[in-house]
Amino acid sequence: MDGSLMNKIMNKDLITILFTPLLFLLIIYPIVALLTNLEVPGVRETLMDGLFWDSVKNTLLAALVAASLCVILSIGFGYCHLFMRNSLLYKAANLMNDLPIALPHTVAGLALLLAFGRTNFGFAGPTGLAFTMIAVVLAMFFVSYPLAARAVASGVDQMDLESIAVARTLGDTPTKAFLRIALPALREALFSGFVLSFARSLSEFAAVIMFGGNVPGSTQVLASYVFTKVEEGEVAMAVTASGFCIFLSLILVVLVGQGRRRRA
Amino acid sequence: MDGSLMNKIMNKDLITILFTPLLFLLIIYPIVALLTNLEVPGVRETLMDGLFWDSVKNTLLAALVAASLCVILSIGFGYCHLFMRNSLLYKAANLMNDLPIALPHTVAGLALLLAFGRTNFGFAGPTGLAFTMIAVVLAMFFVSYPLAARAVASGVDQMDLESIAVARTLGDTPTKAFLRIALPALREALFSGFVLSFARSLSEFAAVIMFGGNVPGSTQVLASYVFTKVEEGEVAMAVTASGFCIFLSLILVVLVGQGRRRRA
Amino acid sequence: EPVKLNLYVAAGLKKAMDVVVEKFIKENGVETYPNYGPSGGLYTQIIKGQPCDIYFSADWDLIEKLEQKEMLAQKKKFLKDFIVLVVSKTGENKVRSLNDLTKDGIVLSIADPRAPVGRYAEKGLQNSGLFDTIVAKGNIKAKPSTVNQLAILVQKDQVDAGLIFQSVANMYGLPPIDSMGTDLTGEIVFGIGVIKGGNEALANKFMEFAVQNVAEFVSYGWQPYE
Amino acid sequence: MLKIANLSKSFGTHKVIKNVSLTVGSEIRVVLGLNGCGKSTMLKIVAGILASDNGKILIDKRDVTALPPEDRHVGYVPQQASLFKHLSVRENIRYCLRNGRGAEADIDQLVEMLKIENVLDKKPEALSGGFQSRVSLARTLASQPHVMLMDEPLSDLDLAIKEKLIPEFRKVLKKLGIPVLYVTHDLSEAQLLGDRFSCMIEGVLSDADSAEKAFGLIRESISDYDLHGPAQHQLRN
Amino acid sequence: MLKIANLSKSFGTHKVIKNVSLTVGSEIRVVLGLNGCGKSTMLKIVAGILASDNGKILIDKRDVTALPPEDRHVGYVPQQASLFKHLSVRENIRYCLRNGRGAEADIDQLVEMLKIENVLDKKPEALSGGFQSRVSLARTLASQPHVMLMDEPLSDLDLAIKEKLIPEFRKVLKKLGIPVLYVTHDLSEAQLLGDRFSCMIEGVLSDADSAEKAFGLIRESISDYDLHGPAQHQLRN
Ligand SMILES: Nc1ncnc2c1ncn2[C@@H]1O[C@H](COP(=O)(O)OP(=O)(O)OP(=O)(O)O)[C@@H](O)[C@H]1O
Ligand SMILES: Nc1ncnc2c1ncn2[C@@H]1O[C@H](COP(=O)(O)OP(=O)(O)OP(=O)(O)O)[C@@H](O)[C@H]1O
Ligand SMILES: [Mg+2]
Ligand SMILES: [Mg+2]
Repeated sequence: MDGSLMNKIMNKDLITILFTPLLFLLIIYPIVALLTNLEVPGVRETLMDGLFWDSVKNTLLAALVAASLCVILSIGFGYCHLFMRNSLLYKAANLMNDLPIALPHTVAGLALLLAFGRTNFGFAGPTGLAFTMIAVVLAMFFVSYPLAARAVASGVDQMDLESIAVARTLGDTPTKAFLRIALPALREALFSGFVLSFARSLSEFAAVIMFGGNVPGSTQVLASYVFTKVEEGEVAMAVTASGFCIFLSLILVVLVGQGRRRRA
Repeated sequence: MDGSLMNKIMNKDLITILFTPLLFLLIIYPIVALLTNLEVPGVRETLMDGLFWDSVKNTLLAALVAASLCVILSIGFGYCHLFMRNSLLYKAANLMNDLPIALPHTVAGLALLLAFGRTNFGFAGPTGLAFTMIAVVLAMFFVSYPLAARAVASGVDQMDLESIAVARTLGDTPTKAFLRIALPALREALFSGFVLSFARSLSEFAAVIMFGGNVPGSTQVLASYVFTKVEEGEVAMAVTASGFCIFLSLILVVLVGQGRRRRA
Repeated sequence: EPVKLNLYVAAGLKKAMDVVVEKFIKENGVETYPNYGPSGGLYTQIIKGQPCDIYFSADWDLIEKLEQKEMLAQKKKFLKDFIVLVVSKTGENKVRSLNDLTKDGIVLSIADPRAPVGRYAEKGLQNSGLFDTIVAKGNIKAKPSTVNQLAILVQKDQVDAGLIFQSVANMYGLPPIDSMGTDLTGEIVFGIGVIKGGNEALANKFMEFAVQNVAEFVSYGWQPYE
Repeated sequence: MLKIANLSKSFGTHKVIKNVSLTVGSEIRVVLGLNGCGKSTMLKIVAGILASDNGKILIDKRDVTALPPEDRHVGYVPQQASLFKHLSVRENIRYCLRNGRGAEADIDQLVEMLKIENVLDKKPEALSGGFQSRVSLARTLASQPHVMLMDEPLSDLDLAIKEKLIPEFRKVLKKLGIPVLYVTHDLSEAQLLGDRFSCMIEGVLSDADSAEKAFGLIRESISDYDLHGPAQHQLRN
Repeated sequence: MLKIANLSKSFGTHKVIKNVSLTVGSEIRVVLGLNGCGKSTMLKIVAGILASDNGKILIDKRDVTALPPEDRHVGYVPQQASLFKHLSVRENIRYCLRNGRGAEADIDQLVEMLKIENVLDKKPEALSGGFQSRVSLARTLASQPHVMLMDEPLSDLDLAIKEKLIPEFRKVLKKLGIPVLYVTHDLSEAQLLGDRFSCMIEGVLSDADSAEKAFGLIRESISDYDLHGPAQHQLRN
């Protein structure tokens, strides 16, 4: 309904009384209130801290890998959502999908530690998988995956099923039809899932610190850097690092948005 | 494609090699590993702890209110998504929508505290809004809202726009048409947003503790109960309380699923 | 095999510990990995089998718990801390001593009693006979889970007063206006535990090294335990 | 009376409606046109759902160009019936009453004329296509519009059902005596329904003496297309 | 040769296909039927996209009943062209080559016969409806199917364009000499395209001597509907 008269004339009622003030009050105002607490010395100190840049690097790397993993697994979920709606596997997966969201994060980290720590995964190294970048990635993945799965499922619901049927009659197995036809149609949904799970990964700290540890320069990410700075009493530096998380997430949103526009 | 031959015959390829093992390994196995750590004494002790039940009550109350608030605000966002796609307000809202996801939670709590604490909201009480159940709700809302907004936006994308056009010609203002026609069509999306933001609210602790205050029996919720139990070294009790979060979230999913089936 | 030392350190000790670790590496050429976290979280990692050679806890109780589980090779009381009263900008005029906490309309925050700092603060208030009045007047408005959150509340003027560790007050630049003696709160001890089955010899060495360099910690507000 | 004067509309750089003028009295004016020629766009502009770039719309001499849809008192019947799914047929038809339009008695009469008494308590999804079209028409007529705008309301139906519905619809519409602007791409539908005819070719509207003549003009316009593939201006975008 | 024997299919309690048997030789068999009578369901079962509850399907004497769609070598042309949106027209048509079906030379010939040379590099969304239909047909024929299944492939098109396409399509299909099962609800389309005719009424298939006769049977079946509203068994669900 772009550029419609509907828009021009009567936008102002429901919005002005409900949405605009609430959005500003509850979402934007707190973020602004936080950012006004940025102080030049704190910002400078943070930007000159080598460990900060290490944690930025770790965060970016881990969040990108975690978000990619989320997307890959959610593609699998999308396949089930498309072809196996009645199977037990699908029903179980669908029920389990959202559980990580509801699990308090400290305990999510504990769950991962118990599962992949050296008791069960001792063969993988002296600490199992714990306290490695793999652990950081898995912790981020664990808390972010449900978001990607939801995004893909709703993408599948909007898909043209006939074109998949045609591909099948042209000789595609379900896997081929899925990869060649369904996946390109899911591009938007996958992007959306990627952005959400990347952003969610940036913010995760409790699970990351429990399973990934918080070794500066090695497994420290921005969120645990923030925690450490709070412990040290350096609130201004913590706020700076948080602002950086928002900045990273905004950059991703804009980049993805531009990529999308260029293709369209 | 229910009950189709497509399903029966060739499901087994992409799934078995990709999705099933990963899902089990990365999502289900950790949760199972966690639950095997439940011990009878820990469970008993938790269930007999009055403060535990207080926190259950607080959690349910706050998460339900927060999820409802998420849904209400996301309805507003849905309205913008439907009628004002080209407005500056919408574009800003859309960009801002996901920021709370990317903000580390401790700092999210700090942001809320600075925004609604007594410095700016002193008129509302001796501590501003901080350290009250309202604060708990707002903290949960802040971290959960993006999920609801995404769900509603994708619901709007699937909607029949012509029926809204018809309602307009029958005398509806945009607000009326939205409330009477679009909203009922968004029921599924709203449910999905509600479930997600409820589950997300259950798990939030860092922001809740910082802004809500964590006074046992008054503003303590399950997630902060879990955190204190971990700090005390009472792992079994922490696991029990977390199991309870999962349980609450599953109940909600099943209830909503049933309600949906009954209506259909 | 290169020699490695896995260090689990309560995050509050980080600033001083960073200096000590750097010195230790320089002098001994040993790879040392400090993992900073909340004391309870580190404890959980240890009992769930993660490799740790030496553990610096902000809570002596957790060291004793490890001993009960027979996971300790060595333990040592390392630092002493104290509970002090700090006030915010608004609180300055209302609160000048611990006794003022019983006045009407004071917004006080103490930590969750299940965090060590909260436990000591509560005990101290009880022993000084103030606690019941404070509770009766409903002056305790927030019970954050960690001492740092509490310090932030005071620093950002969200409460009038808070009871926190002297070391934390120091790091947050909050001058104490009153303090509680050991007679009120009992001993507040930061402890060291050397974990059984790890690199015990090196861990012992690090423990001694930390004790020698206790001055680093003193400069952040702790006192050495003797 | 409906009067459209010099209407134009572009989407981006794509001119969809080109200086269209048209007057419709108390008659059924059928506009024939191919897919994508701009029929729906024209109707939506008249209904107020889309804004035009230029031009004027007058309904019974009232200039409605700047009014939102709810203030124009037009009836709009879209191609897919687009019934309100969560409401029963009865509630669909009585929808306008909520906005203080239409009259109970009229609605009863409509229900009778369109033979939908038996489905009043059903939900739209339980109706056959033919009945969905009738309900859609009834829902719009119930609001006593001053002008009817109908966007291929029968094009999703089977021929056999269409054959039965067209005379019914014509009877109902003629009885009201208001201007009806009816767009379609179906020649026989146009022949059976219309009083007067126009054809729309790539956004340009021209009058024609009969439905056949209108169709002839359209057929001529596509000979090129058939021989050489779609010309640039015929592409959908 | 395509042979369907005693096919049945229910969705839940709703019987959609009722004991259908049919043999199609090297001819165009048109099945006429109303909306929702089960036409698409029947085609999907033959294509292997849906499983039937009962019955057998033989293609050139090979029993394909239990085979997945990719092993049946049937061509399926759906109602909306459902082209692969992210691929160019050329890539759409050559899709079968990826699975080792069809031959380059044949494809060139098809492109020429269907006059789509000029649009080969376009994306489907840039095509008019008529061209989308041609590409959809070409894409399917390129795979050298043993049987063609066509589900109202022209029903979304304008009459004027349909008129031009039908003889073209007939020519191409007749040239291949394979069995074609073509379903539609449009009488004139049936008349122009078909060699032999059937009608489907509520899941029951009967032969008819001509398209008109098939249409007549269908028309009779709906008289009730028109007078008294939809009977229970005619409801969509
Ligand atoms: N919102 C929009 N944005 C951009 N282009 C549009 C939009 N709506 C319609 N168009 C384009 O305008 C042209 C006319 O569209 P319109 O829907 O009016 O055609 P129509 O005659 O109703 O066709 P049909 O018979 O398919 O309903 C088409 O080329 C279409 O692609
Ligand atoms: N997946 C499904 N689940 C339940 N019912 C279905 C399903 N698919 C089709 N039906 C029902 O089966 C009946 C036959 O549908 P089908 O699509 O075969 O009809 P059709 O003759 O192709 O109609 P049309 O002309 O509208 O394409 C309809 O009543 C339809 O509602
Ligand atoms: Mg149209
Ligand atoms: Mg069909």
